[in-house]
Parts: sequence; structure tokens; C-alpha cells
Amino acid sequence: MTKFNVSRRHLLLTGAASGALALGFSPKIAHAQMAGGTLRVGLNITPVVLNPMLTRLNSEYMLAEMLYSGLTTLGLDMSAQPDLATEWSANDDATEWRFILRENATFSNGEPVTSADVVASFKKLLDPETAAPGSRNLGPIAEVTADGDFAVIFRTESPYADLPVSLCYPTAKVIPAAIAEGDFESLAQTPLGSGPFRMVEFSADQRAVVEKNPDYFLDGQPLLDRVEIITFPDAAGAGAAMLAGEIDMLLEVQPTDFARIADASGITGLRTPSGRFLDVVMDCTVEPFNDPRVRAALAMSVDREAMVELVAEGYGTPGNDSPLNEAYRFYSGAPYKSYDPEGAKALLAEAGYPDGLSLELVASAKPDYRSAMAVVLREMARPAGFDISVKTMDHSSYLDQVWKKGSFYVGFYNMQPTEGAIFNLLFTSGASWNETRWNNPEFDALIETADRTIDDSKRAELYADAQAMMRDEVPALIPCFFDLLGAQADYVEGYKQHPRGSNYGLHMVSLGEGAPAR
Amino acid sequence: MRKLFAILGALMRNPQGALGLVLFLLLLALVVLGPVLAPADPESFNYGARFAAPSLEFPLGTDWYGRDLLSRVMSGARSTVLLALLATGIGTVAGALIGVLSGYLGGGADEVVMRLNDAVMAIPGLLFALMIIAVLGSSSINAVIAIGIAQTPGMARVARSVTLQVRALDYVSAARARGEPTSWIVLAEILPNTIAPIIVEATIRVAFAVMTLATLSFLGLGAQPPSPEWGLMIAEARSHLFRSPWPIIVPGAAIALVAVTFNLLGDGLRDVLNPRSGGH
Amino acid sequence: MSDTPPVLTIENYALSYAGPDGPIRILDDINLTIRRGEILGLVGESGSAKSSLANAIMRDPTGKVVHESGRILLSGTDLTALGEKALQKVRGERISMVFQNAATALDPTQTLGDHLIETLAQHRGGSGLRAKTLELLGHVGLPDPETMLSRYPHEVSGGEKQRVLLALALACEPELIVFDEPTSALDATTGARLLDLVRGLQHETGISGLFISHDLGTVAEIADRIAVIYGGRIVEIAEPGPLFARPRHPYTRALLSSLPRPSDSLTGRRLAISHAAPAPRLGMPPPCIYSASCPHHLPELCDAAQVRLQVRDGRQLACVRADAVEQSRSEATEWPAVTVPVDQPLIEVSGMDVVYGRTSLLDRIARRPIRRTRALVDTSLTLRPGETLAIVGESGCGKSTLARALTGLAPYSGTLSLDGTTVDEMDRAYRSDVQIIFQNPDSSLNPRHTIATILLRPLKLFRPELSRRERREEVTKILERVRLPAEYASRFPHQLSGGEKQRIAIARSFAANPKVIICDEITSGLDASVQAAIVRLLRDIQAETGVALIFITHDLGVLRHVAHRVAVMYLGEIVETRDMASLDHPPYHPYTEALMSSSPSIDPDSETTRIRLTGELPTRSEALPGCPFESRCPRRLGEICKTPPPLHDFGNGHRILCHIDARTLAEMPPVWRFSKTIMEPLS
Amino acid sequence: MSVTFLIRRLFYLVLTAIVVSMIVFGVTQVLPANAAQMILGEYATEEALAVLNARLGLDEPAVVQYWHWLSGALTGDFGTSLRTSQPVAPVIMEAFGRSALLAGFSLGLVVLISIPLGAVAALRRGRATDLAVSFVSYLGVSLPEFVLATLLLVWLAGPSVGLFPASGYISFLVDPLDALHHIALPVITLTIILTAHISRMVRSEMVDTLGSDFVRAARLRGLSRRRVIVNHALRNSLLPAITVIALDVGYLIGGVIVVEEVFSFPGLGRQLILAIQNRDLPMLQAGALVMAMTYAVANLLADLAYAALDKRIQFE
Repeated sequence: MTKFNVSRRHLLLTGAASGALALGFSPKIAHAQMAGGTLRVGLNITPVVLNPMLTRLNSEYMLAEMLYSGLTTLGLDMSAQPDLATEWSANDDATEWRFILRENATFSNGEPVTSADVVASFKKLLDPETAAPGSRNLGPIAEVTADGDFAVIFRTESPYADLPVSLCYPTAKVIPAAIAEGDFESLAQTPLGSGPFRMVEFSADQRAVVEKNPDYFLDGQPLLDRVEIITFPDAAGAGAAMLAGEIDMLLEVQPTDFARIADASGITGLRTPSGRFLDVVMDCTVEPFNDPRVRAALAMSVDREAMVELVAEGYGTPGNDSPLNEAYRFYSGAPYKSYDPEGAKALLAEAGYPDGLSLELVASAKPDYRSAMAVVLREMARPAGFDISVKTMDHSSYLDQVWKKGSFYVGFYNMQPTEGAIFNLLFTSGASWNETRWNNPEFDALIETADRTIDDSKRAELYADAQAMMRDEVPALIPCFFDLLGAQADYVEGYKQHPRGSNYGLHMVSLGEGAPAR
Repeated sequence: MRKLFAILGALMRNPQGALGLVLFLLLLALVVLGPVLAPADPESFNYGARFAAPSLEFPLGTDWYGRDLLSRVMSGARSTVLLALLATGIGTVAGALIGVLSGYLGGGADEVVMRLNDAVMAIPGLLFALMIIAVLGSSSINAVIAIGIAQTPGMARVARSVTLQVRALDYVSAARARGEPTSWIVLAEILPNTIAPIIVEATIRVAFAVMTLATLSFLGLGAQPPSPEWGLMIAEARSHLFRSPWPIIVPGAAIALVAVTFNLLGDGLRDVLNPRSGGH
Repeated sequence: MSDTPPVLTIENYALSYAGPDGPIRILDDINLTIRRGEILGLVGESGSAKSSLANAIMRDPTGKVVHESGRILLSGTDLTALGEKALQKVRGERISMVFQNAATALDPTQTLGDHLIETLAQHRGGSGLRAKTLELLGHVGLPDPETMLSRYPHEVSGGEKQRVLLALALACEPELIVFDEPTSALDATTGARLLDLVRGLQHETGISGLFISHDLGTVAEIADRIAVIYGGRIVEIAEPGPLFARPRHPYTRALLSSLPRPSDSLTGRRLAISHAAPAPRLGMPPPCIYSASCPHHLPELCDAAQVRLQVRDGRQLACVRADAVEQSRSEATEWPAVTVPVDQPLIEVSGMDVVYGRTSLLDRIARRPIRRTRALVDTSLTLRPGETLAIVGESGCGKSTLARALTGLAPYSGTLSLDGTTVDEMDRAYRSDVQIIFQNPDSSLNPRHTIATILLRPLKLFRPELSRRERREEVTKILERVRLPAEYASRFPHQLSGGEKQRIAIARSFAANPKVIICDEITSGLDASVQAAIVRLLRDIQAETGVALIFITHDLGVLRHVAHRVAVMYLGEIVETRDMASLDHPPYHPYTEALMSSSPSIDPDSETTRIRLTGELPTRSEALPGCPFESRCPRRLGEICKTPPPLHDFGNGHRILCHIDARTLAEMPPVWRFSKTIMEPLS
Repeated sequence: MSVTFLIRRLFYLVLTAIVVSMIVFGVTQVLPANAAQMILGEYATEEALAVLNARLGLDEPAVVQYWHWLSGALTGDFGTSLRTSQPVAPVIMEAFGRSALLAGFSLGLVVLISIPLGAVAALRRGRATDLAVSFVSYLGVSLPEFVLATLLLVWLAGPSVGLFPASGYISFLVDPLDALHHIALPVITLTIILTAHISRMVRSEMVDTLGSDFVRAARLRGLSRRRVIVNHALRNSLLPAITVIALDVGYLIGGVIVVEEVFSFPGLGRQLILAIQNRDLPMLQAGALVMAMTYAVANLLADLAYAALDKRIQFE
């Protein structure tokens, strides 16, 4: 298993990245003469929402990232990196943050990006009327004000050490104040941002074409003249197109297809361990999951290594029923729970189910390893006395009827930039998506303290306790993390997979030798 | 009973019918005995034998979990075939009732029913089934209902046209002239005589139902994993397409074989039951 | 004529098709010749393989040939030796065929002209095809050939289609024309005109032909010689006169004795019931093909050697006992019992109208004129107890509509009364008293029901007082009454012959002891011998039960043997009603006169006046103000015919609807002129 | 054929459209989840949902929503997609155009292949050619599109053969050759399956026609074999085949849905599946309507063609 050992710059309390090039993002300047050309990128999840504040899919994040800028962007090490903001600082208790904007950024209509635009954008973003997805992930922002033309001040309701990182959230893009206050709807058709590229053509479900923004605020970037984004409705089609050389880059490859594509000549497979995981959500307030022994028995019924092999085709890491793995900084390692169906059976009997337990596990049809996991779990848990029947449903019905409502289903979550983000998203009592209703005050306290804590070693301790608590109590079964898998043609240079899975950095990508002329 | 044997005998003399009948009997045996005869548990994994090619141990190879494809196909025959029969049964009974009644009543009622029927027929069957399943949720039985409903208008049309032919025959006139009650005329005079063409139509529709069921499962709307339903097997196999073709070829061939069986049987029955093409 | 060279010679021809139980002998030991300018009639009942012979001559077998032998020579060319390519040159060019069903023998997607041009181009080529086509169309008596050229088959009448087929057959002036039942599908008046045409053409151009028909009367009209075929063998060949006057083969005799003749009422001749069963087809043929059905079969004589067609007493005959046969008499049916007319009518219909067609909602919205067919117009008639009223007319004249109206199958306006009470609705009592038998026994018996079920239904409906056992017994009795064995009760209709099925239909109608039975063309689809048996059965039952019959038919021949009175219908109206007894004497309605004269007969004792109708039967969509027959009437007076005609009453229930005054009508010549010999004893 | 016939058929067409739209609307009303939920996905909160529902007009009573849609549709405005916020009509028309191209190409090829195939099989009834054609067509009608499509994808677009691109669509206006290359696989799939259907139909019609009186009559008039077959038998067999082909348009549409899904062809079928999955009512309505109308119009045209070619048919 690849260890994820990138040295990561820790919380930037008074951090300022002076250089334009953040850690890990270092395009090969040696090939600067090769700049230009058209990159074709394949997607198998179609981007449909163009309005950057309303995006909610990785493919849409990618488009938004190309067309718009935010205040900060997420580095490969999960740290905040400069985007429109070049430096930032906070007061001592981390309740007030000042961001200094670069002065050379302009929108594609030629207007400069100023603090007024930033303030208007965040106002719009936080307005419940906007219904922007993920606005609750931005942190407890109380107020955003301008401080001159090129600085903004954020005040938070409570101390919040992770603010620069949470502002990397993909929907937190800056749009012109006139648009934010006026014809906001127009962004659904006509993008207006300050990103490295500009929109040329967009047809939902088919393709999008962007071209280089000549006025982009970073010198020499983007390196490409043009990016064509081609949507495939399924992974097989996208894989075939990659193999046929119709696309230069595939951002997502299915685990089942990865070896074949990566082994093909002229193609380089891309693989990065990530905190993306599948979990089996159990509603801890209803029978039989209100009995921790049942949850523990289920946890004992999973062969985690085999699960990684069968569901992720080996491209993943086993999980230990906490949402953190080595991709996170405060991951606390512990030996993986071993597969012990006999023990599980005994525990189940102890919990009052000597004859086993019949359960219905719901899995959305998208992505398809949700149902694969369900099937594998069914088979693995059978000797322990679990009789799990699998019910798949289309994603819309799943969202409507099961998600956050059901008592036993397969969830699938992307990596979050911080530990706090993932815990607060899913497992605290006040979590936005508190599916398990585990509601453990002790756990809540640990997370809340960690949020406020500035000292790293203390935070590490707090998070280690939280992880241990989850391992023991198993509010959700988290047996398997997925690596990010992608593929690119050998001549594509400068692309780095981002473990979070929602940042791409295509403006730093170039075409090297052997690239076909387009 | 004697009539049944006569039909079977005639079928055996018809090349398509004979082949169809033989295949059908084999299929029937598989439906009844398939799960019993299957050499292995269709659901148990063989970690060590994923993507195995056909061998002595796994006559048709294994899939991505190392499950024995022969056992899966054999176990799946029951649900696939029975569900297809059930779906066709629903469509046939509902369609025949609507068609026969509409055809017998004639006039305004017929006009209204048939116009509605035509309008519903204009919605492609697959789309219709997709919508019905979207409402009911995906499961085998809902797929069966959806296919049944989607088949109803077509069946109603066939039943109606047969009814119109039968209705014009003198024995119906004779019954009406005798003052027979409508129930007798519809149930005893008309219905038995529309049965033959309806059965032929239904037989061929079973083939369609098998394929549509598989298609729905393929689109993720039918059977639930890990059931060895053939369409579902193919759908699941698609993501492992390039690692081994067997998980897709085996159930694909099974579907084709069943569809061929019912097509052959239907064509054979058509020839046998239709006096026009019954030969000299 | 016998010295002219033969056009067609068939020598020792035999043919077998493959069947499920081994080879089926279709034709056997066929020897015949057709001389130049001669038309040979070929007559046989259904299943006699007469059409198979035509197909064999055309070299177009309809089955899988397993054995064929002998030669078929067309002016010396052996057709059996020709390959497909060579045959293509012969067909249409040297030998051609006129088919039975003109409606299906013409390509529906091609104009009539193209049919002819195509044929001419194939065999003649060159130019001037159009002119030749026009000439041909004129030749076969089609008015306005120009417009005919561009018409499609469905746009012209059946008679016109049949003429086009004739033109196609004549196109290349072939040496031989095979006529395969060319008039069977046509109405009597149309068929008669076509026969006239063929006869005329033959006189003009001397065509040679083989004329196939199941109807001896038709063949008698046209053939120079007649061959009688039975079971795939020719049993007798003779010229019409001698054949009818003195049939010698027992089968020919049986056939002729079951055929009605116009003179029957004068001579008191009765219809015989032939017992000819279908000939054996499997295995070795018996020495005499008719032996199994022949009442004169003497094994030691008949089975001694193969009985072949030989000249015996100047007659080609395949019978070794012909002399003995001639002495015998055949079993015959009874004459209608003389009924005493009861004044109290059983059924009385007055002013009955039936209109077909419905108006759709859209038509009503669009206020479009309503297009409906008046199938029955102001019809009045009476039926007395125990009598048989025949209703005659061509297809489309409304006679079946009348039957349907009387049985509640067609809604009508007007009044109908039964036994003096007006019928307001068709209730159970009325339905039990008035029963109907349909023309086609194949379609009038539900194939899915056993005979018992079929016969039990009326018992259950109309005689509910019967217990289950009594009903069962009744079924046996009913079967007995129609001369069928009791075990038939458990059979299905398809296991019965056509005649037997019709008996079941009759049995069903009698089951409820009705007062009236409406017989809608019940003998039309049957061979003459079966028809005779059915007629006799009906008569027997009438004699037993006193039931009154409405006997609908287009066949005038059989009328004399069943009916007491006759009503003639044309375009939905009854134009004449009269007693059968007066049928041979004027006055007639002009339509009745034409209809009767179109009926082919084989009566050596009578001669028929030739009256032919021109034009086509119009459809009655609007109310015709005047006489319905106006457009085709050979005795049309003038404009007055466009006004409603008066009803002449000649007494004795003889009524005629016509503008011609009663006296002129009464002075019309009789349709039939009978030979003196039979007239005298009866006068 | 009369004007009233045409008017009546057009009236039925409108009726069909209304019934279809009502069914589709009714179905979407009982579907679990709605477009707003789908748009917000896992980010849906009560407030956000309420806002979005109001913005999309999904909070109004069903009847009002339907009336809005209907009145819009009657004036040619089919609304905007709930999913992509783009106007529906151009998207659907474009998708329809592409599907029509796919279907048209396939149908054209099918007609070219299946008619001779069916005719030859009928002429050689019971012989080796017939058996071969029958075998292939049995297989064709018995193979679900997705199986065939997937197998073709593996084989022809796989790395070893690599004859055709696996998916995608290039406009014919951009690069006709490349477009042809891209459309090849879906067209081949549809063609194989439809050819099986239609050649079977042509064969059985042809067998019937060959046994008909007028073909026999033509033969017995000494017409050449070619003329009998082409001018009489084939011509009359194709007429009923036309109506069958029109009915197959419905089948073709279903096949197109699946094939588009497998080959990621951006046609109407994919648009519809997306619309169902995302509860995108305006898109679903318009798409289903276009499909239903295609079917209905195809049948109407077939009837008209039948009437024009077969003079026997008289429409009132």
C-alpha cells in the first residue's frame, strides 16, 4: 500500500504564500516552449450546472475551477493555497480573518476583481435563498466586509482555525458584484469569472470547450490554449475512448478498468490514495442497530482486505470504521479489525439474535461499487448469521427515500479537506448529514474542541480519541477507502491528482513531446 | 387433451415448432430442476478463481467474484423464464380482456378504448416500462408489472382484431339470434376462438419479455444483486468486460437461447394453428 | 369436328402428391383429347381433382409431386417434358388460363391495362401494345376500354374483372384456354353474360378450351363434349345432349338425378339422393374407382380387371355394368306437401326498413351528409304456418338482411308481428319461435364446442323445464331426426363433413321446436348431391312438425323442390311475390324474368328464353325514388320508371311491383318452353 | 382517401399527444423525489429545497403545473430544463436530430439489406439459403440490443480490432467522414437487429404473396421469373412490410434508447433516461412527446403510403 507521506504545511495562522506556485503544483517550466495546444479531457459524470455557486459534482467543480477563482485553493497537502487572495492572517482566537487580494485579477468582461465582488459573492453564497450546496461547509462565517479595494475581512461566530481551508470549497467562487446582486440566473448560461480559462462552447451532457484566458492573473498560465471536455455516459465508453486516443486524459477510471487502461501503451495510469470511502450507514436509534453489539458484530463480519480487493479491485485501503485514513493528517493508525464470523455470531447471539438477523441493505445504483459492496458484504456476513438482502435503487429514489432516512444503506463520500469537515459533515450530533443519529456527546465535545484548538499535537490527540471511539462504537461500517484513479496520455505533463478529488489544476497542465497536433 | 396432443404432434412435424418444442422442454426442465442440478452455490465466492476461463471445475468459467457461471445461469433460468412468463401473462390477460371486450362491444366504447390504447402504444414500451419502474421502484416483480403493463396495449390490439374477425362469424350471429346473454357470447363463443392467435402472439412476446426484463435489469431497474438474473449478470459484468468475456457471453447466450426458443415455438404454433399456412 | 387435329392430348396421365400418410393419388389413368375449335367441359364434385387436372395441364402442381406419368401433348409438344424456361414460352402464348376468382387473380397494385400490356410485351413485344390492349378489352365486351386501361382491379366489378381475365387469356391467341370455374364466383345474371361472351368468342375465333365447373348446367351451356371426373379418374365423356338424356355411368346418373330441372314441376321428377362417397385416394386404386359407392357394384364383374375409359356403345365410359345401371331407378325426394293456406298469417312484416352504416362523431361535427346503405326498403311479406316462402335474388339484394332483421341481428324500422301480436322487442319467446340457419356451416358452428354443447344451448335457453337427463336424451333424438348417429354428440365440428355440419345447424334450429326457421342460403356451398339430401331433410322435418320456412336462395333450380311461394328481391325491395305453382307462366316482373332466364339448366325437356341484363348492380346508398330495377331493366318504359311503381295484384297472392301495365305483363312469353311430350299429360 | 380521413387522423394525433403528456405528467407526479431534490443532491436542506421548489414552480398544485406546461406547449414553448436550466426545445430537437440520423441511417441500411434477404429466403423457402437467413434472423430477434451492442463494443472497438471509436458523436457538418466513423457502431447494432426483424417480415409476406392467386396467374401467363418476382410478388409483399416497418419505428425507438446508452450517443434516448433519472419534467415531457409523435406520424405516413401504393385501401 502506498503510504501518503507528503510533507504538509500545517495550519497557516499567519501564513502567506509568496510564490505563485504552491507546494506540489510545479509545472515543468522546461517545457515552456511546448505551451499551447488542445487538451481533451474525458469525464463520465456530466457537468450540467454552470453556475459556480450551485455546482455539486466533481465534473462541475472542474469547470468552475477553470472559469472562476476563489479566495484560496486547496493544495495537494490539503492546505490552503493562494488564489485570488495572496495572503491571509487571523486574530489570536481565530475569529477574524483578513485576506489580501491580488490586484491584477480581472473578470472575463474586463472588470477588475475587487473586495466588493468578494463581499457580494459571499453574501450571495451564504444567502439561504441561493440554496448553494455546501454553504454550510464554509465554516461559521458571521460576516464578510471589505477592507479597502483589495482586502476583505471574515468574522466567524466561533473560533475557526480551518477557515482558509474551508474557503477552498469548490462552490466558494468569486463572481462580479453586479451579477451577484443582479442577474444571478444568467450564470446558468453565461459564465463570468476570473479563472484561467474562458468558455467557448457548452452543451450539457456532451461537451464543453474552454480556451485560454489571456488576461489570467498568473504569468505564463494557463499553458494550454484550449481544453475540450467530453462527457461519456458511462465508464466503459470513456475508457474505450481513452484507449482509442480520442481523449488525452481521463479524470476518473473505474477500478475494474484501471489495470487495462494503465497498461496500454502510450498511457500512464494515475493513482492517488484518497480519503474517499464507502460506508454502511446504520441508524443507531432503531432496532437492531441501537444495540452496539449488533454493529460490532457486523464490523467483525467484514474481511476488510478482501473487501478492498473485491470492491476496489485492490485500488484502495482498508478502513477501520472511522472516516479517516492515511490521506488525512490526523489519522491514527490501529490494526485493522480482523474477520471473525464466529465471534460475530456469538456477539449476535448475545445481542439476542441467536438465529441470525435478516436485514435489507439499500444501495444506490450510482456509482456501481455501492451495490458491489453490498453484495460482498452480504456474502461475507452470511457465515456470521446475517442474512442481508440487497436492494438497489436509482439515485433519485435513493436520495428521496433512503438517504438520511433509511436505517441500513450504503453511503459514498468524497474526501474532505480537513478532519473537522468530515466529522462535522457526517458524525457529530449537529452534523449536516447526521445519518447515523449516533449522537454521542462525548464525541461531539472532542470534535468541537479540536475545531477550536490551534496546537497540532493536541488536535492529533483529540482526533485520535474520536477515531478510537468510532472504531469501538461503529456508528457506520467503513471498511474500504478508494484510491483516486485516472489516466493520461504519456505526453500530458504537469497533471497531479488531488486526493480530495475535486481540484484539478488544469491550468498547470501542458502537452509534451509526442502530443498530436490539433 | 386430445386436441393438445394433436397440436403437439403437428408442432413436431413443423421444423421450427419441433426445434422450439424440444428447446422449450429442455428449458422447462431447467426451470424446474436448474437450482437443484446446479453444481455449485450460485452466490458463493471463490476468491482464488476470479475470472476463470471454462474448465472442468467451472464448465462455463467464473465471474469477478469467482462465482460459477454455469450454476448462476442454471439457477437464474427459473426466475428469468418464470418472470418473463408472468409478465407476458399479465400483459396477455389484461390485453385480451380489453381487446375482446372492446371488439365485442364495438361502437363508441370501442372507439374510446382503442384511441386511448393507440395513444398509450405511441409511448415506446421501454420508456413506458422505465417510467413505471421509476414510480414503483426497481425490483423484479415491479419490472414484471411494468413489462406486463407495457405489453397490454399491443396485446389488446391483437385481441381486438381477432375478436372483430370472430364476431363477424355466423356462430356468434347464431348465438345472438338465439338471445344468448353477453357473458356467454364473450366467454364461450368469442374468447375460446381468439385464444389460438393470442397464444401465438403471447408466445412470441415471451421472447420480448425475456429481453426486456434483461434490458431493464441491465439498466439497473430489474432484479437485485446478487440474484443470478441474466440481464443483471450482464449489467454487472459490463464493468469487468475487458478482463473476461465469459460473464457476459454466458448469460447473453442464455437470453438469446430462451428468446430463440419462444420465437421458434411461436412461429411453429402460428403455422400449426393457422389453417391458411397449415399446408395442404 | 372429330376430324380436326387435336390441340390437347392427354395420354395415360397419373399424378400423386405427397401426403402425411403416404402418397395421395390425385389423377389416375387420364386420357382425353380436345380438338381444334372444341370446348371440352370437365365436371365433377368437390374433391374430384378437376382443378388438379387443369393445374397439371398448366404444369403447375399445387402439391409436392411424388409420382407423375403419362404425357400431356399440346399440338404435339409434350408439356411434361418441358423445363421451366420452355414452359414460360408456352404459357400465355400457346396455352392460357381463366381463373375462378377474378378478385384474387389480378395484381391489386397494377392497372388492368398494365396487366395486358405486360403480357403482350412478354410474348409479342414490339409496339402498338396499347392499341392491341384496347382492342382486346373491347373484344371481351368491356364498355369504354380507354378508361378500363387505367383502372385498378378493385375499381371494377367482379364481372368486369372476369372479362379482363378472359382478355388476358385471349391476348396471344393461344391454342388452348383452360377455364377453371370462371363463373362460379359470379352472380347468375353476370355469369350468364360471361358464358354468352365465351360462346360468342368461340363462334367467332374458334378457340379451343377446357371448361371446368362443378355445375353441370353451366358446362352444358358451353361445352361441345363433357367429361365427368370422379376421384381423379374420368368416368364418362359424351356430348351434352346424349349425356343428359341418357347418362350411363352410375356416378353420372347419380349426379344428374340430384340436379333440379325447370321441368321438374311438370314431370313430377324428384331429386335423388346420391350416396357417392369421396373416392379412395390412398394405396392401390380399386379396379373401378366408383366401386365403393356404386349400388351396382358386382365384385366378380367390376373387380375383374382395371375399369378404364373405353368406347362402349359409342360412348366413352368407364363402367362394365352400364347396361344394368340403366335399368335401375334412384331414390328420390318427396314433393312439397300441398299446404292448405291458412288465412291467419304466422309472420307479418310491413314497411320494414333496414339502414346500414353509422355516423361518427366527427361526421356529425363536420355536418357531413350521412352515407348509409338502405339494405331493406319498405318490405312487406307474410308467412303462413307450415308453408315455405322462398326469397330469391342476387347477392346484395337484401335477402340476408331480411333474415338478420327477422332474427334481431339487424335493427329495423317497420312492424313485425308473430301470430298476430306485434313484436316490440326480440324477447325469448320470439327468439324461441323464430330460428335461423346460416349459409356456411363451417362458420356457423363454433369450432371449440362439441356437437352436444351446440345442441344443448337452445334447449337450455328455450326449454328450461327439461332436466339435465332429458336434455341429453333430447340431443340424441335431435341427432336422430337429422339422420346422424348419437355418438356424434361428442364430436367437434371439424370432424364432420360439410353436409353433416349443415345437418347439425339444422338440428340446432329445430331443437327448440320453433314455428319458423329462416334458412339463409343453406345449400349454396354444397355439392348438388348433398344439397338434395338437405332439401329432403328439411322437407321431412317440415312434414313432421309443420314448421314454416323462409328459404333464402339465389339458386332458382332448387326452389321448385322446396318452396310453396316465392318472393323476388332486388336492391332491398321485394319486386314480386307469387306461388310456385304459377312459376312457369307469365306475368313476371322483368327482373324475375331475367333472373330465371340466367339460371343455367341441363333440362333436355325445356328451353330457356335468353334475356340478359346489362350494366352493373348499383349500390343503394340513397333512397331511390323510382323503380329499383330502372337502371338495368330490359323492358324499361322511360322516365316514368323514375317514379315509384304501382303494385299489381294478379290474385292468389301474386303481386308485381312495376310500371308496366298488368296486361302487357300477362302477355309476356314464358321463360321456359317445355317440350310437347311433357306438357300434354299434365294439361 | 379523403380530407376527412386526414382531419380525423390529425385529430387522433393531437389526442395522442395530449394523452401521452397526461400520462407522463401523471407518472412524474407519483415519482419519488423531484427535480429540486435531484439538483441539490446530497446538499438538499429543507430551506434550500423550498427555495428551489418555488423557483422551479414545483410547489404549485399538479393541475396548475400541468396547465402551465400545456399552455406553454400549445404556444410552442416547452419550458426550460429543470436540470440544466437550458431551454428544452432546442436541446430536444438537437437530440432528436441526432437520433433521427442514427435511426435514419440504420433504417436505410435495413431496407437495403433486409428486403433482398427476405425475398431470397422466401424464394428459396426450405433450402439452405432460407435456413441460413432464418437462423441469423432468429438470432437477431433474440439478442437484446444491449448484449449485441456490448459484444460489438468489446470486439470492434476493443484494442485488438479498434475498427471504430467506442462512443461519441461528431456532427456531420464538422467532419462527415469522422462523423460516419463515429456513428458506425450504433448503426451496425441497430441494423443487425432490425434487419433480422424486417427480413423475417418480408420473408413471410413474400411467402404469402408467392402463394397468392395473382402471382400464380402472372406466372401462368408466361411472364418472366424476374418480372413475376419483382413486379408482382415483391411489390405486393412490400406494402404490408411498410406498415410493419412503421410499427417497428416504435421498436427502433426503444432500441435507440438502449444503443444510445451503450455507445454514449447524445440522442433523444439518453436525454430521456437522464430526464427520468433527474425528474426533469419539461425535458421528459418534450422527449416523450417527440417519441410518441414520431411513432404516431410514422404510422400515419405508413398508412398514407399504403393507401397511395395500394389502390384498394379506401380511407373514409
